[in-house]
Amino acid sequence: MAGRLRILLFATAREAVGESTLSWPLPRTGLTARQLLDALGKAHPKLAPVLSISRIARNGAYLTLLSTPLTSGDEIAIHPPFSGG
Amino acid sequence: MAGRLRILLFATAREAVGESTLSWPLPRTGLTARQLLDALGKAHPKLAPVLSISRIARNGAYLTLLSTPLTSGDEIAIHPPFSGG
Amino acid sequence: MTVLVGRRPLSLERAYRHLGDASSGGVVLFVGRVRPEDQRGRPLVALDYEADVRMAVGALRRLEGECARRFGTRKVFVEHRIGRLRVGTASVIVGAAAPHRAAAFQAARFLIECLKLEAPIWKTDRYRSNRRTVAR
Amino acid sequence: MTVLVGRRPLSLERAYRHLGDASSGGVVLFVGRVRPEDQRGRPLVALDYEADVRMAVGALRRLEGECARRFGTRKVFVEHRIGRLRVGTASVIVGAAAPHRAAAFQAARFLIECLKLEAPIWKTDRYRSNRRTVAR
Repeated sequence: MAGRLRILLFATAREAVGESTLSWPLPRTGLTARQLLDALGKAHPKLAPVLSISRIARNGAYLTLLSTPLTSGDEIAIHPPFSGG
Repeated sequence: MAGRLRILLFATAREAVGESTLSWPLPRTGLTARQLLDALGKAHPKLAPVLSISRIARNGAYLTLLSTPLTSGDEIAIHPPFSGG
Repeated sequence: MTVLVGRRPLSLERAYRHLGDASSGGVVLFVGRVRPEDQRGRPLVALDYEADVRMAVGALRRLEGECARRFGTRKVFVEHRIGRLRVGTASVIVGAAAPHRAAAFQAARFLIECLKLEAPIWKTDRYRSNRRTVAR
Repeated sequence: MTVLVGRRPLSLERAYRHLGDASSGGVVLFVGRVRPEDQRGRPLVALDYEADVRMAVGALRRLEGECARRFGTRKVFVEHRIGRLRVGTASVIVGAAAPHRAAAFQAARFLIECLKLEAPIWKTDRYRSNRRTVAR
């Protein structure tokens, strides 16, 4: 496994972290989406409440199962509730 | 009384008469809107069926009573069913 | 409120400018165009539009107050073109601006429906060779 | 079908051109503009719009087929602007062309409602001095 994930942060998620992208290490033991969100919330406490109401996309498609194992090079997008229009 | 009326003809009414305006004599004995329509239908037989489905306006306002007596100089508009848009 | 009935080509930008009002978050515009076929499916070349201009403008102006009362619109716009309009040409633009989009949609729909029912405007079908007036 | 998400100013004429199709008698366009107040009535200077552009375009493209199936639309158009938009500036235009006006109205309304629900686009309120992101 090992490698890195690219995290894209939008709107309130971006503001909570202060960055619009993060490069995140993928451990040898692998990581599920759920484990990634837990780790992100611990690293950025202001992000935790945003994550709890956000949709999570991997490589342009929403994840319905947070037990999905992630792969090196995956692009993970954090989408807080939309407010376009 | 006496004098003249100006008749404005639109759409199928205009086509039935072949003119978009008519100058119509107002007899000394006067004329109601109903009498005018009867006279118009007799003078222009193709117009009669159009008149039966048209709204009649005098000086920019629809007549609800065809018994209204007309006055010299009145402008009478014949409005077949609308088809704008 | 802007109501226009005349021969010049219609313009969406002009309609939009008349609806300008920063407090209105939603603007809905409807454009009616000359369709390529008549109601029986026969190919058309054009429609000739005519109006009793004074009475048409009067009828359309009355719709303004009605829209404000019913839908809370801030501005409405109606322009109907008359004369010979070839297939595909815009014959009418109506528009409404309101603080919220639901009202703008309802008002624009109301304007075009009422225009068709209440404005003394007529179209005559023009075919390659003959002619016929249609009431719709 | 045209779906655009980008920084250039919106244009009604461009939207209308994309909806050009002589067989469609009715075209409905909706323009959303930056309102002068936030949801609590406090005066705004601007809204900053951002999008996950790839996913937003994907979500909006899926609406095309849905509109054709539900409403029989011939063409639809969606353009959302991103970046800092001052009060009164158009942030979104959606449009639909259909043979008859009822379908065009329904489709345009459907497009803007679905855009708000399904497209990953966000606005952040900008006040004279501070800032806040609003989810609507």
